[in-house]
Amino acid sequence: MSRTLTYREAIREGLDEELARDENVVILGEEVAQYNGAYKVTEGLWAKWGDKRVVDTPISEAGFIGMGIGASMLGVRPVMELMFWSFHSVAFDQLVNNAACVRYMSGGLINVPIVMRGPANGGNNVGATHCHVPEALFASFPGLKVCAPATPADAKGLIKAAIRDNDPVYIMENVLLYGTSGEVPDPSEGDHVVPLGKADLKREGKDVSIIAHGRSVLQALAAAETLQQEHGISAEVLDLRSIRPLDVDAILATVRKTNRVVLVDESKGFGGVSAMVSHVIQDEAFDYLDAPIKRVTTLDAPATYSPHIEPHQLPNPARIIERVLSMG
Amino acid sequence: MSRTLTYREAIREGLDEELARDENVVILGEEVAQYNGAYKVTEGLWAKWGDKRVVDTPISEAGFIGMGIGASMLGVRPVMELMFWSFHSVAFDQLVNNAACVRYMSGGLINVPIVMRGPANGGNNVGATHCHVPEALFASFPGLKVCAPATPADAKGLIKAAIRDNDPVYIMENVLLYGTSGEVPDPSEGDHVVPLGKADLKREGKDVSIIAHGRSVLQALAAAETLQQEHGISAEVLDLRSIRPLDVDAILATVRKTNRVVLVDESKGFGGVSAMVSHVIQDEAFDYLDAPIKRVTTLDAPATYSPHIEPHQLPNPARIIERVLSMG
Amino acid sequence: MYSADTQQLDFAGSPINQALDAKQKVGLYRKMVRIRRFEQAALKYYNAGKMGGFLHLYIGQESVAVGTLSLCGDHDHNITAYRCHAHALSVGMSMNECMAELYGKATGCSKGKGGSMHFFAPDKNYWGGHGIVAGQTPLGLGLAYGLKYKGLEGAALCYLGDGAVNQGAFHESLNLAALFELPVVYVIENNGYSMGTSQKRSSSFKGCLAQRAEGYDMEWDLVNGADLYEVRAKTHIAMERARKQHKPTILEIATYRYYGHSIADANHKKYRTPEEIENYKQNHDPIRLWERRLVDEGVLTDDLIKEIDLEAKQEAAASVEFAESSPAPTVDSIMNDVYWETDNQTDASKVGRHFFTD
Amino acid sequence: MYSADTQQLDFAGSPINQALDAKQKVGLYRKMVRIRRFEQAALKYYNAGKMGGFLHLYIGQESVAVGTLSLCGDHDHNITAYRCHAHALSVGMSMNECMAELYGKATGCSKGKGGSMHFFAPDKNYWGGHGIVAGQTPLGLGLAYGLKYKGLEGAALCYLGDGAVNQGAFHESLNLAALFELPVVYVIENNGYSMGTSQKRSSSFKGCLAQRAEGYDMEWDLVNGADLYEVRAKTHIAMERARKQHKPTILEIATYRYYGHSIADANHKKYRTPEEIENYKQNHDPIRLWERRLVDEGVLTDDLIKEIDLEAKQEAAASVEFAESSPAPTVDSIMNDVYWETDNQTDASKVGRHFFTD
Ligand SMILES: Cc1ncc(C[n+]2csc(CCOP(=O)(O)OP(=O)(O)O)c2C)c(N)n1
Ligand SMILES: Cc1ncc(C[n+]2csc(CCOP(=O)(O)OP(=O)(O)O)c2C)c(N)n1
Ligand SMILES: [Mg+2]
Ligand SMILES: [Mg+2]
Repeated sequence: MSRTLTYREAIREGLDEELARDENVVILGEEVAQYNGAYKVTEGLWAKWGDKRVVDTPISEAGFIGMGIGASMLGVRPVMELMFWSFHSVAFDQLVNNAACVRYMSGGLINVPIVMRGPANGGNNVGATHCHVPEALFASFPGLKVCAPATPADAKGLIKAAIRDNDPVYIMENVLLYGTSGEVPDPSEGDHVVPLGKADLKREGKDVSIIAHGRSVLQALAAAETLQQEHGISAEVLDLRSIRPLDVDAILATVRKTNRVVLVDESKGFGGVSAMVSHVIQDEAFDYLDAPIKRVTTLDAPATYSPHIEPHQLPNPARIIERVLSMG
Repeated sequence: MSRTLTYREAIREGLDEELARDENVVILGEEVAQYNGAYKVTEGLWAKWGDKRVVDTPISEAGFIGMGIGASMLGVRPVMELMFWSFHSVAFDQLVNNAACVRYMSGGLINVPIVMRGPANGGNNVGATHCHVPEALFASFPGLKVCAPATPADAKGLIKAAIRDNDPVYIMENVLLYGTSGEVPDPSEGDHVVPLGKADLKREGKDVSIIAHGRSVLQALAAAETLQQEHGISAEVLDLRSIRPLDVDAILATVRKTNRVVLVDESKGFGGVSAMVSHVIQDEAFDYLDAPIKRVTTLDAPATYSPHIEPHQLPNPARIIERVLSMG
Repeated sequence: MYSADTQQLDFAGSPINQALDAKQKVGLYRKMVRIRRFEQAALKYYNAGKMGGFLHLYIGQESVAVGTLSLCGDHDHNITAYRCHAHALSVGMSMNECMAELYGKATGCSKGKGGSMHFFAPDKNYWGGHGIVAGQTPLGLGLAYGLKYKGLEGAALCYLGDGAVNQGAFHESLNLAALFELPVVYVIENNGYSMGTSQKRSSSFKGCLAQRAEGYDMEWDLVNGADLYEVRAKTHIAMERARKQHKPTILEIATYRYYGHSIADANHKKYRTPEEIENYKQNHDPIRLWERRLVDEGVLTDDLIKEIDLEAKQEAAASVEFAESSPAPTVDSIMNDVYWETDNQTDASKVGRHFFTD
Repeated sequence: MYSADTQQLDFAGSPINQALDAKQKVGLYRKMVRIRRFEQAALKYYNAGKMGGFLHLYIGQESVAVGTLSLCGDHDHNITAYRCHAHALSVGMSMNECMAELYGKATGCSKGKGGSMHFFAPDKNYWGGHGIVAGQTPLGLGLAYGLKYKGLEGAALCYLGDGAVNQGAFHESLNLAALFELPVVYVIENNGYSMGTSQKRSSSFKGCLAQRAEGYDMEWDLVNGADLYEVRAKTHIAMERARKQHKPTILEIATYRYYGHSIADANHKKYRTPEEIENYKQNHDPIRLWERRLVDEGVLTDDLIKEIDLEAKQEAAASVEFAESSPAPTVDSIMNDVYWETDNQTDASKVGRHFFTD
């Protein structure tokens, strides 16, 4: 049995279940409690769980995130919201040094069981400073784990896995996904946990592999449908879900099957998850490639504001289809 | 005519010449003035140029870098030292939002002619938080330019180009290079400026292309020598020098010539400059590749301290040679 | 925070206010009315789906931008956060370019690249328009640094909110400002809330937020933002301190916003009581208070009030028409304005690949 | 800063000091001597090329770590910056594991992964050893948060330098500490310099650095670090305030380092006069002052002094031998201690690729 939930509701349900499961879980962030969250992800949790478990913080990201890291060393399990992931820029030191390195520098004496979550995406016209998509950036720091769910079920399952994980996990959500709906298993069927590091084949196909994560998965699925309908091309869509750990086996499997790859990635062109995946594929499946690995990335400029053109700056079905068709 | 200078002296000479050329150039940073610089790059400049042109700042990287950015909007040209580039973590917002985006968000009304410089490297046993090599990280932000000189001549030439550039330029130096020497053209022969975006073929070869930047170039050259001497393999060594703009033509040219590529990159394995270069090569020179593009990166853990093993964590000639030989 | 029972002084007599002639006083009134009418029009068309992203309205706070920026000369510069429309209009930007920016049109002040949070007019010494809370505070310091470096007698006004004071970058800026003796005036526009969080829930402080200046041996003052004379009088002192002595100041100006944090903030009647909002509108509205004052002084008449209001409404309506009929930016234009060198096709721009869109 | 002519009170009579018996007093003396001898040995072998990276010596400041940490019970936690050897020895870490860490050996407290700046002993409530200036200050806050969250009566001591106070993270921490009423005591170890920069050149302040606490409505005090009794008396008050009232404090403890910022700092006799250094050594050395005090109290004798010193020297020498003869870490070990899950071979660790070395 499963119900239809929005992505927002699914995350909330995951948070709620983990608050119930473990009294050390505490939600921290700007406007997460009394205001119910800037994007209403945490709606109702403060009313239900009270001041101790759901905590509003001042606008001091470095301060409160560092505080969460310190508390986690004593066994508290903070789940912290960045109102936008873009605000990582003011807390970067805490995120990449204290969270990622303290275990290592102590020779394994410490671990930092924190979860950072919030939206990381372009497409809602909030301009250059609010549209960073830092999944590749954080995945490049050993010590951190990163995931980017595309569906409500994955969002719920991954947040629960993240909260139970004993390492720092950074979850990249998406403002444009919060309102989207999907089937989510009913709690009565047991804990719905999606392990970190496991990709999901969202559509089978045989001619080309489209590999994506986050909202780009939906763009890829839309493109695949059109490719099938209008061009008779059968595209497989692999949703990475986790960026680090990365499901390299699933990536190689689809490449070996279709021999053609398009990577869809909301990052800017220099780097991103897709540059890494591209390198891994050519390194480990070189002989299976019938054509160069192609990418669809965000047009390589800071995010524009204009609603008239921002959709064109991002990966979208039209750009994906064009890329697939251009591969011949 | 040219002289032998150390890398440190070469940078200093570049700074000195630009201080003389343009009265808007000002050097800012922690301990850069009265203390002569933590690594003595700015030695003597405060004594020569005085309080206005060479300025000690408190330990407030976000504050003083943001201040430099603001001043640059009014036409001052700050050249700012990060004692270690690793300290970017506490100034990240200023570096990736204010410096990189303000031109864009203003529709081109503003430009930010700043230079950020300092060492970015592992290998001197300073541990995980002090060893970040963020060249790929910053290059992933459109609006920024990044370079990483390997020799004294390039260091001088690039810093001069950077100071004259009207966009923000981030120069990654290396503590382990400061004491190395090399020929630098004499000022009497005219301005020695190395344009951003131009790679340099540091050694010609025909069997394999080793592409590197920063100190890894020296490791690559040492490996190439051994490969020639002991294995009869002729390796070409391309020094990227600039990461963004990137000399894609030079990269493709060497690949088309040797058909085999090893990328050497002090980044950790997830991402880095090398993942990007790998993607570009397979995308644009797919048919020229006789084998997968291989990389030599830093062992994928935070930087260890131990002097006994840190050299093994980094790319080194032995690891490069092994990688080349394993390509068959 | 400025409390209602603080003894009210009359700042009309301060020299900087005595120097105002009738026309200038009416000019200040007109500016405030124009800001309000501009934003009301923006609100209407935002709700009609004509704009994207955020819309942070300044309505209720007009006296702060208008009062402080009315003191600026050729060498005074200013910079603010995302609640930036009022500062833009105060420094003389046109409603057209501002409205077109909200519409994301190519004719916008930032060519549609900035949106509501990112208005700029460097030619009018206005440096934006910044979205990261307190991220602009080191930039404001830098403007002051630039002034001092170039030997110009000017001040940098840097605005921030009451919630922004708890960001690290602001603290670093304060120490640097005092240590380097830079001509910056930090203006805390204290509207009592950062989004849904009241000042009490975000800041620990003794008397007021500006008092934190003392820890840096810096001057500070508290200002009743509802009184344009007071805003001008106290800001003038701070700016003169900056210009003449290269000394920074924190001013905390008590004010209030009538709308939510942004228009997306449907909550704002939950975290504030209707009485609180109504009380401010009735008793502290800066436009109404200034209007009454000028009527009392015999400088404003009912006819003039109506005329100014009508003109402002018409100007706002015209700006909407301008924005509506302006072209959207082209997709190609996305790739402009990233690098100065490539925009200007310099030699440097021709070496190496600058852009990496696959 | 604490000045020489501040009137000296006698803190021997404060209850926390009166509670000390002779053995405990001698124990404190022994700790300080051990720290000094340990670091002198470290210095010798650092200069002999046995270690890499930095070596930041604490010599001259011993009373701060020893005095404050002597007050800690089971539920008190502490954390500091990179000048961390004294705190390590004060909480009971052995010289062996510390010296081996400096040598980068597998037997080091951090298995050779941390080095001089990164000593840790969570089992002794000691959370390091951190290299980014002020980066530890939010972590210290988090320790306090954890204590309060878990309902434990304890305090978190978080140390930082006089240069570190100008980092944004510290300011954010102060506001949070006061706002959330967290049991943290920030201890500014004011040795007058941040690298080559004197306090005057790095900070703007009124009376002293700790006074910045007032901006957050927080308690603060100034402590003469040369007097162990005073360190203990005033820190005890702050810790009790934390434990019992959940209120934070800033303590500024005046102290001095005899060596350079780190041993790489060959400059340190340029930015400080020889007289300044000599004066401190002669008149304010915390070990000598405590020694004199205990001799006066009849608790220490010349024989005991010699014995303690000899033992400390021998212990330090033995730790050098231990470090010398310990094995270096293997190259393979580089890949351990990155993730808890992979180290513990959990199910989670078996899904997906965690490491990406080409
Ligand atoms: C670093 C950062 N954190 C959070 C936000 C989201 N945010 C935008 S405005 C705001 C409230 C700011 O309040 P205040 O400083 O009082 O200014 P006001 O909106 O009242 O003018 C928040 C939390 C942001 N833009 N940047
Ligand atoms: C963010 C950051 N900036 C700069 C440095 C380099 N650095 C290390 S210690 C230090 C001086 C700190 O002085 P202080 O806080 O007074 O502590 P002390 O060394 O006197 O104990 C500096 C500049 C750093 N480690 N981290
Ligand atoms: Mg506010
Ligand atoms: Mg100090």
